[in-house]
Amino acid sequence: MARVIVDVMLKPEILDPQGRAVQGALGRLGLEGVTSVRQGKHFVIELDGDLDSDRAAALDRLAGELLSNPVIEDFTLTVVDA
Amino acid sequence: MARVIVDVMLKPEILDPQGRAVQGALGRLGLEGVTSVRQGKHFVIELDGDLDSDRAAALDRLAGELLSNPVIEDFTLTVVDA
Amino acid sequence: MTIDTVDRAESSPDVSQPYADLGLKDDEYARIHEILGRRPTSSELAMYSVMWSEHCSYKSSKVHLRLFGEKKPETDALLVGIGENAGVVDIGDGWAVTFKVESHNHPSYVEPYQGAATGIGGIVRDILSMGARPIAVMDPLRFGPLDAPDTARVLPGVVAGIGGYGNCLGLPNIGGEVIFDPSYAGNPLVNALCVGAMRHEDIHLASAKGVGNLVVLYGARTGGDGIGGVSVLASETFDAEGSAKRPSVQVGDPFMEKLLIEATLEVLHAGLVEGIQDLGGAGISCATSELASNGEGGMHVWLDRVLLRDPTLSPEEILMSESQERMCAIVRPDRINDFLARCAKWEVEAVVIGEVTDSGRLTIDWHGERIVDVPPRTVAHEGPVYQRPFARPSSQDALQADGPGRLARPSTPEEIRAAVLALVGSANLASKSWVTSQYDRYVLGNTVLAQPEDSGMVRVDEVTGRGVAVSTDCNGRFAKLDPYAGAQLALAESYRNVSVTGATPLAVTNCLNFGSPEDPGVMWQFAEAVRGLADGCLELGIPVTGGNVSFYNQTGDVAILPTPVVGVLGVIDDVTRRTPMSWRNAGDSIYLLGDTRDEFGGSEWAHLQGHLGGVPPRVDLGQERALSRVLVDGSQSGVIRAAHDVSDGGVAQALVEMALRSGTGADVSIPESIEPFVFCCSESAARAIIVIRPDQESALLALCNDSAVPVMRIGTVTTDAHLTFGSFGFPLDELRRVHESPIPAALAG
Amino acid sequence: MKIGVVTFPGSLDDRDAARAVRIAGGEAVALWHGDDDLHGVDAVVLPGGFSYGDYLRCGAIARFAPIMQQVVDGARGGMPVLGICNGFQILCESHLLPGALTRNDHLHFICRDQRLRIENTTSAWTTSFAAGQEIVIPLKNGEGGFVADDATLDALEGEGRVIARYLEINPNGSRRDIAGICNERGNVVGLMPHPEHAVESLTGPTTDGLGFFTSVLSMVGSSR
Ligand SMILES: Nc1ncnc2c1ncn2[C@@H]1O[C@H](COP(=O)(O)OP(=O)(O)O)[C@@H](O)[C@H]1O
Ligand SMILES: [Mg+2]
Repeated sequence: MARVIVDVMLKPEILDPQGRAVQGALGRLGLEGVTSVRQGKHFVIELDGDLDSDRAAALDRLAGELLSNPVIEDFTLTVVDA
Repeated sequence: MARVIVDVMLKPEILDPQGRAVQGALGRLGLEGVTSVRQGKHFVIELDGDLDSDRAAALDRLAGELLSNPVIEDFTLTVVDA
Repeated sequence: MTIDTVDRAESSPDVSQPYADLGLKDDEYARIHEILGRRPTSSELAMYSVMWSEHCSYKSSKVHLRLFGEKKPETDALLVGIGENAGVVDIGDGWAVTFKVESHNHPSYVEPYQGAATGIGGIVRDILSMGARPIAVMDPLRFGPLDAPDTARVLPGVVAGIGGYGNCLGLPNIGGEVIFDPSYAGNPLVNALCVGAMRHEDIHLASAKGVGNLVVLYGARTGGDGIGGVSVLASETFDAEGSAKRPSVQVGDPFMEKLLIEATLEVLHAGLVEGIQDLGGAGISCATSELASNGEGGMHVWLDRVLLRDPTLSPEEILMSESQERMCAIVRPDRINDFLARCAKWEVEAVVIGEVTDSGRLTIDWHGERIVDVPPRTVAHEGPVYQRPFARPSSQDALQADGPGRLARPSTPEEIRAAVLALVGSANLASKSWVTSQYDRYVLGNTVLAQPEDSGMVRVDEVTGRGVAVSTDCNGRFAKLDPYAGAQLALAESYRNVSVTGATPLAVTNCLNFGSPEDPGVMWQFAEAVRGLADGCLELGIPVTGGNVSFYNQTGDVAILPTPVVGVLGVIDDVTRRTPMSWRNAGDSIYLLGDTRDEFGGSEWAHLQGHLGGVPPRVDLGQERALSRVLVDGSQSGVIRAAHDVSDGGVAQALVEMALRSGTGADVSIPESIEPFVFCCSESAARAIIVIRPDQESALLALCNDSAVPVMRIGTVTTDAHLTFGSFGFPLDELRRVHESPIPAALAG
Repeated sequence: MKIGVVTFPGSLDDRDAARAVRIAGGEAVALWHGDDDLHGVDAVVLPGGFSYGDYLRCGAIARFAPIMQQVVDGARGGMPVLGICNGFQILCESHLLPGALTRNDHLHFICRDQRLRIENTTSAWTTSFAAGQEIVIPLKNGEGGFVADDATLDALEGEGRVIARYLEINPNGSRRDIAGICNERGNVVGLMPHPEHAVESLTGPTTDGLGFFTSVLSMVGSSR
């Protein structure tokens, strides 16, 4: 079994209203000195069998096409267990 | 400067329709053998100065009270740079 | 970072500037030199390039749009005409409404969710900037074929974006259109309309009056959004360069917009605002130059005071940024603290960035250095104007000659039944509830009619029941066959849709979606459509109050169907008198008003046969006016109990929609004088189906007689769940299944 | 008889809720999220909308608004509180009600006229209804799927604290078709559909929503 984590974040130059709302709330709730909060998506994907290079390549492609929108988002992909 | 990452996921027993939709789409787009997809939130929080133990404790508390809802969600908190 | 100042521009006349990359032509750049008497600074170049883009300057369309003013009908209703952010009409009792439709086509193709969402955001701010509270939105949409792969990507994203933004603002979505045609496959149309209401005394204009008054920028912080978007995204096709620059996609923040609405209405009603302008395309460049140009003529701005989301932005970028959810207000110095406090209450950031002067110049400083010194009119209002060549395409004759007469026509009852069923289940005529159920139509508690009714209707005054109705329409196929008539048919349909609900049509807005203005054939379509619309409005006696032009809607060299979307707004004294689209009482009589002719050019039936040719249905605006009179008088006198417009798909489609809306059927008999297929499916204009109590027949005939509207009894409402046309019929279950399944089925998964 | 309607930044149905209170015969009092005073109201409505944009999680940020401490204290003291849609989410986030509301199972926002069955006619907000009465009121939400663990669900059912259930279709994947619940005492009610949009036949599908407001008015009235 393989487990892959994909984190998708808005590109740094794109407005992140969600992160801003969280930043404001953290401040109001007494956490000081928060300079930035960005909120993204966290996918945990489990696959049966081993993650061979074909499937790894497919995952990488789909992380950029399906899980994220390259016009506004970046992603990072981490293989936890191959 | 300190950077903290909080990942929030629905508890395993809670249905995750978004994850299920992604799982279906991955299959249709040619990735085989995906046995599970769960979708959660990924927060990247930046703080100025060092993360002293007071602020670390406050963050931990807020991750459980604000960033996640303990009725349905679990969180993990990772300090990337203290 | 070296700053290009006015001093530097004077001392270095020969620096070469990237004006061409910014979309300026050689002669336009030369004109800037002439205006300034020197080369522009890079900030000035940024301002001119963005303000002189097609999108902001209307340089290709201006010469034609003038017709709307020249042919404006006599009316007392128009309080503010074309040229402001949106026109304002008097609806009586001291109430005024403002409405306008705009396009967000290209951004919605690149990023459907955010493109559509920010389209709603932009039009809502336009309405807000007139001093009105936004009270409803609508969304005329056009996509490629329902089964095209890109439609599955674009449509759900667009709908989610419109819903996501509009629902979060708390504005009911009361109507729109969803139309499919191959010509939109590579270039969907996402138009957004907003209606706002205000008391007469609350009308505000975008002008910077009063020397010494302060210029306040408030709302979201300025970021790198959509820089170059105006000139690159809107005036060239989207695959051209662009991506090398800052991201041209903007992300909307509807929560900020909601706060901006509440804060703005609060400062307006407290009397704290002298002039106000929204920030849309061209951002600060547009707002400052337009405010100055419309007011005292001078303004000074300290650009470094602008609150930034991204501290690395250069002054040129700040001037061009299209960050959403921002507004600009002119405030007297003695009122500024009150203004800022009310913004703070709503957690909206606000900062004074400038002041009104009598210098006749717009001057902008960056950390003490002068980077802009221009006459504001030359930026905002005296941009280039082109008389683009236009010519009727040589293919037009062949197109019109190839009429639908050559198509095999259904003639037996079985064939006609099948044809009707095919129409009922076609993408364009199928139920759009997959889309509309994602929109909140209830919020604000004033929605009297919404989809699938013929027009959206909202109550404006809770005490008197005064309200407005709005519809948007356009059949691009009619416009392709004859753009002059097509524009008039769009107007006529929208006018009729307002009339059937019992409201009196009052004013018109439009969104003119066309291909490239550099193509003489497209320019001809545009000129003809504008002429048709202007003539039509004059004949119907309702003025154009504003609108929007979207050019360059094409894939490669192939333009979209010419699509002049027309929105008509009507007023109704008492919304409890509205006419619903369908029957409720068994035994009521059903009538067809208007003449039915053999007219299938551009029809939905021909479209289903894969045919587009011939000429569109005949336009008779005198007849439309007469029909409207019958519908409105019949509603007010209580004679008419239900009324539904006959258009796409013809009489059969209209009756199916009525039966499905009510849940009970009708017995309809096809008159002997008409070929059955023509009766069922022809798309002749100036027609409506109405329902009355049987004992009201003589009253109805008198009404029709007075207005010379042809009238014919065609059927009776029944209690059972069948719709019959004499020799054939349908169980409502079957109709419902066929009508409701196509869109969900195509978009499932 | 004063019923407070709280406006948070991003509340949308606050004016509608106030209108419903007036039509039902009560006096509506506007309450501001930043106040820490309930201005002497007898009951509170937390209206629908997107408080703080609902960007983090519906109701998550509104829960911490200053007025919520007053609402929580009042509720614990028996004051009637009705949370509609976003208000329901806020009540769950505030732990005045159990469970949570999650993304609709079909992943779309949905606006429809929804048939419900009233399952509890003893809560502060449902006494005007007949047991088992079926009503139709608008529903509109993106995150309306009620979830709780089985023990909690069993307890809710066992104690008669499910106040309304979806009929015909389950529009959002709620466990056991739950549309609304109340606390043990019955004074705090959370409801996903919108009764305030069904108080005038002109603008609503029915006037069935009025019953929620007349219930509390009769209760508050009779306790005087
Ligand atoms: N097709 C049109 N018909 C009538 N008026 C139009 C049309 N297109 C644009 N206008 C008017 O021209 C003016 C400028 O339009 P625009 O630049 O889109 O305004 P804004 O920048 O406020 O959105 C507005 O008053 C608008 O109503
Ligand atoms: Mg404007």
